[in-house]
Amino acid sequence: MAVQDDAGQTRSRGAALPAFVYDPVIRGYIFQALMAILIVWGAYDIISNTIANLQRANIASGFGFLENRAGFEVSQSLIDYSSDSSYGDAYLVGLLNTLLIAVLGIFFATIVGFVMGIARLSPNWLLRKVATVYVEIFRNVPVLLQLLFWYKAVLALLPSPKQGIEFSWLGANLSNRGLIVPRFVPEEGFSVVTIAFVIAIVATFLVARWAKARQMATGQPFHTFWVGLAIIIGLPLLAFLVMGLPMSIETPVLKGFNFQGGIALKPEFLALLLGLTIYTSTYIAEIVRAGIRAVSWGQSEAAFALGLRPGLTTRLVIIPQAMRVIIPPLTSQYLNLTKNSSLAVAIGYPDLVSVFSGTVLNQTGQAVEVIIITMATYLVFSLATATFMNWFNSRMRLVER
Amino acid sequence: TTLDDVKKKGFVQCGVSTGLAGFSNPDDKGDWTGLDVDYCRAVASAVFGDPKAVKFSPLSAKERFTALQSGEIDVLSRNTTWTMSRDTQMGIVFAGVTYYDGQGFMVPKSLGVTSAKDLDGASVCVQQGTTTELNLTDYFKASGMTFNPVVFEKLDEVNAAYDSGRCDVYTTDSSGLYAIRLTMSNPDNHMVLPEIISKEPLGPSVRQGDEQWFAIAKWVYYALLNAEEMGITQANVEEMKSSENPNVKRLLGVDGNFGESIGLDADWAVKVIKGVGNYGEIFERNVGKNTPLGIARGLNALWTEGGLQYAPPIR
Amino acid sequence: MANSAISYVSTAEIPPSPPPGNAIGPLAWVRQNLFATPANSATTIIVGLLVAWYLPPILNFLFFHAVWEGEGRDACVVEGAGACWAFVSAKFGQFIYGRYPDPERWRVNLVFILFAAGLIPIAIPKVPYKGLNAVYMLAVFPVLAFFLLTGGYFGLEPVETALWGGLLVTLVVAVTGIAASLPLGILLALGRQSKLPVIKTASVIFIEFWRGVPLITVLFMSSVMLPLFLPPGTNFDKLLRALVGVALFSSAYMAEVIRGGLQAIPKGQYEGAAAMALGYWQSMYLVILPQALKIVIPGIVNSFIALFKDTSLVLIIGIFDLLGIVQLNFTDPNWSSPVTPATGYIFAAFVFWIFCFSMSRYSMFVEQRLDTGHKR
Amino acid sequence: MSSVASETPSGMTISNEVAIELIGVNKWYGEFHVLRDIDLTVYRGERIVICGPSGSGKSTMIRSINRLEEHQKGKIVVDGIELTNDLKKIEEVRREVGMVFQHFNLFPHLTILENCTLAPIWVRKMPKKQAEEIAMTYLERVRIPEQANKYPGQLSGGQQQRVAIARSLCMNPKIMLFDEPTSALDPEMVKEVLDTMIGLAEEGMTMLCVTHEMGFARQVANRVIFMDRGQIVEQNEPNAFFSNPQHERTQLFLSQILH
Amino acid sequence: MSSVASETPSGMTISNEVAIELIGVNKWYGEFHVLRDIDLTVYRGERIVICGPSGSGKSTMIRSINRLEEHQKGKIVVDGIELTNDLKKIEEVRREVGMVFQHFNLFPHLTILENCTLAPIWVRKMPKKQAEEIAMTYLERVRIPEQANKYPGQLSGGQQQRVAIARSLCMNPKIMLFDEPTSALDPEMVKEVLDTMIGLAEEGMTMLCVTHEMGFARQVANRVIFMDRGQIVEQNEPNAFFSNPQHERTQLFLSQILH
Ligand SMILES: Nc1ncnc2c1ncn2[C@@H]1O[C@H](COP(=O)(O)OP(=O)(O)OP(=O)(O)O)[C@@H](O)[C@H]1O
Ligand SMILES: Nc1ncnc2c1ncn2[C@@H]1O[C@H](COP(=O)(O)OP(=O)(O)OP(=O)(O)O)[C@@H](O)[C@H]1O
Ligand SMILES: [Mg+2]
Ligand SMILES: [Mg+2]
Repeated sequence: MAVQDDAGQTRSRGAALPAFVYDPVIRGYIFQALMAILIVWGAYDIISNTIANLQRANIASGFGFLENRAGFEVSQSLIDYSSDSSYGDAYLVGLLNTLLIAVLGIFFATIVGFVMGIARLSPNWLLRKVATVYVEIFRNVPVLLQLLFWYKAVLALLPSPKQGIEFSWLGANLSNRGLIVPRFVPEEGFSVVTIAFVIAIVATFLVARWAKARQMATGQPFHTFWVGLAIIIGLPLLAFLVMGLPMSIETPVLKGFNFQGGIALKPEFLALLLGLTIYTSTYIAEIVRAGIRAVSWGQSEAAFALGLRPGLTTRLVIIPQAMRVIIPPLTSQYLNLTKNSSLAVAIGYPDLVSVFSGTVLNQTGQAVEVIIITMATYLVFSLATATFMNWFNSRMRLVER
Repeated sequence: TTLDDVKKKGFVQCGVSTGLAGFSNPDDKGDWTGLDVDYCRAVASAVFGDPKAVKFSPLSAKERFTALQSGEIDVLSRNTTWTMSRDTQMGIVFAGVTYYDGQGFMVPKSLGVTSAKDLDGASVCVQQGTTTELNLTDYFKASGMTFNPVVFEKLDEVNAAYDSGRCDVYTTDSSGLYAIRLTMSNPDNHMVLPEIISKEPLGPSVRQGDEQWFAIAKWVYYALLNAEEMGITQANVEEMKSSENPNVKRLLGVDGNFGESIGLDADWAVKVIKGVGNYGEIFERNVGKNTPLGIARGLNALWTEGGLQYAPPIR
Repeated sequence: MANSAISYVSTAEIPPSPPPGNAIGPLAWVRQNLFATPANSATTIIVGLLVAWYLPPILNFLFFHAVWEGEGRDACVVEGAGACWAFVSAKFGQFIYGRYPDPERWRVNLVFILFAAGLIPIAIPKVPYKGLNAVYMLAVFPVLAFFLLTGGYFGLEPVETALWGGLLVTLVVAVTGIAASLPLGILLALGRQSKLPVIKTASVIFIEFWRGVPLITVLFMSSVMLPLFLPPGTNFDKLLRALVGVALFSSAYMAEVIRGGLQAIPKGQYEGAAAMALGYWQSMYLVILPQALKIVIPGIVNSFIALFKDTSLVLIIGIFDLLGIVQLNFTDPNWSSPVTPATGYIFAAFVFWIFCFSMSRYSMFVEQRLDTGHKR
Repeated sequence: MSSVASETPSGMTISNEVAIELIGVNKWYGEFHVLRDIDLTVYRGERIVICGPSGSGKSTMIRSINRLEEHQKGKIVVDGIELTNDLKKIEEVRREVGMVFQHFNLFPHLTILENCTLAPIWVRKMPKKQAEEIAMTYLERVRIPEQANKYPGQLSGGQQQRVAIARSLCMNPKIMLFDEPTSALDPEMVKEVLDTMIGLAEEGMTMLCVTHEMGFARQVANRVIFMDRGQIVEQNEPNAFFSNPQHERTQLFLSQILH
Repeated sequence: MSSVASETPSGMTISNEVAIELIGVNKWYGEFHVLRDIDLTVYRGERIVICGPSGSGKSTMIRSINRLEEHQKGKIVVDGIELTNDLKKIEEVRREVGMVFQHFNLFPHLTILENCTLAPIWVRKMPKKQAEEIAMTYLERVRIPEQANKYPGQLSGGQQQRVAIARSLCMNPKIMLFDEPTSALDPEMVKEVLDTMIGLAEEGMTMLCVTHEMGFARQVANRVIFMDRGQIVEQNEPNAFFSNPQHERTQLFLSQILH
């Protein structure tokens, strides 16, 4: 790039300044040195102030508190946790809850987003308009508001567990305590079903490879998708039947005030999942739409001119190119979803921010350490995402001269 | 020093809650009222002779300690429980106990529960990061019961969640329970269970390291108690100046200048009592029998009347 | 040697004629857009059924069964009641001004009017004096608005920021964030493009840090930690602290948007400017930035929209923006009913939506209209 | 118009079998009348060059021959198949007609070889190996077999355009359409592409080519068509066309282009 | 190399004052050696055409004359000023040297008039009014004064390139550099730009022009330079250069370009 690097070029004409002032290299060094001094001085000021403030106020500092007993309970935890666990464990609980909501949110938002994005390009006017309305409504309303809406205006209106809405065919119950669903308890022999499932996946993979090889060899195409689907569903089902239904269902029962047994999807969790999924899906829809449109019409025309049908053109020419455009912004939406999951604090879902920057911060009073750890955690997420994106971009970049 | 700073800016900056009836709550006009608020007004009266020379910062549970540590507020008077760790590790000191409280439970009457012992398996609404949250855990653990916490950062949110039926039980300091019950859509449907599961001495706190300001905070509180003990009220404080009782004389600065030693005028206590009345008056005005909260003095009665409120003498 | 067999010269020009009837008109439109192929027809029918199924209950809730008038909750606690609009109209003042004292609200209105008076002409491309207008918006208006809103001078009653609320706070946070993030963002973007390693690294770290953390932790930091960073005794307003957090946060996003614009400027423009003996700052100011900013107007407006939506997060640190104040009023026993939260949220959503949607439409309009550069 | 087999200067033969026939073809973009009553018969083996000012409808006309554009009135018959909405027929026509675009439109995510084998494998259902062999013969013919495993982005414009020609040839088309194949190329690369096209013409391929390369037209075309405002204004055998244009618009156009 | 004042075919005079001098100029892009020991002296009033295959370093050479590229070895002296890192000198040189690019590089956000007045106002510190008057005279000279208030995007390529020339002239340069000024133009527009350049040449402007328009070279150049692989391979007076190229690479190149 011939972008000029002569930063700070002034034009004080005639003034007899020493020659080195006009040398961009020297000028750059001076400018940088000033900047560095400014930064260091600012950082020093902040740090020394903080230390002085902490000392003056006799506030405990350091990360030792992570070892201390937490003393409080958390309503949802993926690992063993009780009030006897340490603050460090509480951090882990929050982190895992954040990751849980992020993974599920990403999964659903991707599906909904792709459907809506493709619908927005549909030749069907009605479908296009419905998708547009969906995107325009949910994109332009703050996600926090949406979370609160689902939590306080929709889920909170559900009846109490005793009068909960039964889905008897599922054995589930929907109440203001959330969605309680039966839990499948595998019994002896269930591992065979799991193995069958793994085998099915491997088999599908092999079939796909065989089909491709056959087509390459003889030119005959093969319906890989349907055959694969049949294998993946059929094989485990078969194993399940053969093993004599090796699974019991733990149905939730109302005991005392609440349901016991089963899996409880708490309203906080449901509201967060719903809100994040809908909000992010609108962004994904736009990304997908833009990605598909970024492939020039000339590409489709060239494929048509070669005699490829629209379906094949999409599969062989459009999608491979669109995905390159879609994936980087898609990853940053995933990151956004993860960051937005911190709004859980507003509706009481025990995510990282709620458990750690909330309860732990209050119980220990060590604001500086707690906030630093929290921010660092999110920074790690975003650095990991950035690393992935760089890797992806360098791998997928169209080869050019 | 804090006192100089306060004098320079012309008001006391006081941290209160974001809204708890009877303790610190903005009324319809936006004026703050309540027991915690009146304590701050008492401090302002002591310094400036004007109970209005105070500004209030509504703080969430999370913000309260840093606000005090950083000097954003001068006094924290926000139904805060005095605990050892707070007194020693967080750079703050408690000036006294303005309200002896204990944690209790509130349930909807329809739940059919009459004792906290029946709460096994319940969902419990509780505010995040409070001693309440810890006591709750300890209590259930000690009683061999389980529970499901539903925690929110802000009091309103906890209230709303309990009111909408998200949880079976509400727990906080029992004074708070009475206050909160009033805000439920139908207060008569809820009852407070008899068990008190913890000691909750609530009191104002100031920053560590400024002995003078700490002394002011302490002695304003003691002045309120002594005044009640001696029968000095907002109404009769001027006449009492001519009282013969040497204790009264010392308190009101007629005899000796005790104010000087803490950087205040001799008649500092007169200003305090004129501004807000004595402890008993404050109590009755904000949370007492004739308020919607209707709380009895109980532990908060003077020691002379079987309670715990006891102030060192001024001499 | 003209080959008469293939030689042909037209003798008359064929005049243009209108297209045949089956290619235009409403019927042709329906055929092309709704029933072009069997699959297309099936989609139309399925989607049509879904719309017919879900739309009426939504409309009933919002309009036909809604409660428009009433003095309290009793009006809304009826069987089958839709949205409780009476609640919104009773609380409307609070939703707009928060607890800003009643007799002083004219000041807020005046600020709104002053803002609109600056914004409307700057938004309409045809109106002249854009430069003066920008000076008004960037220098005059903020000062006027500051004095009007906070008071304490010229005989105006001081109003603490703790009393501000509702749409007022939403707009104050959003507008300040936008106004501060634009210049900061430009500097950061130029810094990130710089060839000087120290400047570049500093810009990159700054940008990536703010973009890497959720806004909510930034707000926590500004409300809980900022006081600890400063020398003892310096403390400033809670709202101001939130503003600092929001401005830093959004400037990082803005920087990335602007960097995109800088990168989109063809190298030739830099060279053209250099060949004409313009210096670095001159070429940036006269040639590169005007184009880069124009290219990224949609991006800038998108970050404005994001910022506007993000203002709602300040409720988490106890500042009552529009959403915060709406929520606060749910606890009013006089109005609490099962439909109150839904009504309040829908109202707030509608206000946010109007702002965000019109901004996004505006950016599309500008994008098309200012596109003099790269199209014939 | 000609309907007999004839001999062109360079000695290529033209049969009197009809390859393409356009009868009264009209097309509108919305209200805009792009093609006005086009009548054109192309015989097998003919090499036709189409020229005319920008916007005159040249591209639109040749694109409607393989139905990249839909005409609204009139009849287009290609290799005996009439173009209607019938997808099967469109596909059949497209298999017989190759097309080369101004901007190459190679698939950037596939290698040169993959570009060439894509259609044979998926449309002609050819085994990969065979498709690759065929592709290599054509790549040799356009003289870039050594680039087979590179990506389009790594090639120069002229090379890319030659790949595009090879890619079309792999489908073994009976007719080739070219839409300004050299106008996006640097001057030094024009020649290599034109040479490739001349080679094709010499083998007797039926070609329609929109171009402003008058040297090419002189050398290989047996007919030059001049279009303006959606009409065929003039057509003639190249020498006559250039030396003695009849219509005043043709004269104006040629004077501009041959400065 | 010629070093005496001479008379060119078209009767334009060349002084023996040196305008530009390149002595042993070398430049590398990373490892790649683009300019190899270039020696060149240009006299005031000379009109030099530079040609050569793509990538031979033509652009690099003329761009280093106004320091759009930095050379790493050797010496470049323009109008008596040696080009070093000194920003002030670079600016001085750029004020004396006008440059016209292949892709015009007009500023699309400014009107034609503003494009022309930008540098005079900001660099020469001229009052706006005066700058506009000057701009209008030059716009008249390139025969598009009526477009002054349009934006570049609204003009044809040929018109844009003429504006680019006018814009350079507004700075009243002593030397003009052209980097393939016509190669991005539609064929119909090349002539108008070349005519403008011929006009300039007739007025005695010192010009360096990279171009493949051999007609132009014949008509106005007094010297044609052929570059290949970063070196000046051959230079000569145009007639001799075209009719009797000496070096085999020149011969090859000319045979390609004049197909
Ligand atoms: N999709 C379209 N919608 C509307 N108008 C179009 C469309 N495609 C082309 N046109 C218009 O139709 C006319 C003929 O276009 P066409 O591309 O056939 O011209 P051309 O002779 O190939 O010109 P060129 O030499 O510039 O390629 C032009 O005026 C063009 O603007
Ligand atoms: N910024 C750069 N970095 C690396 N290599 C470059 C750069 N710019 C040009 N080159 C290489 O330097 C060589 C000479 O480039 P230059 O643009 O001077 O050639 P040219 O003779 O002007 O060619 P053309 O006729 O294509 O414009 C080419 O091989 C080119 O790839
Ligand atoms: Mg065309
Ligand atoms: Mg070049």
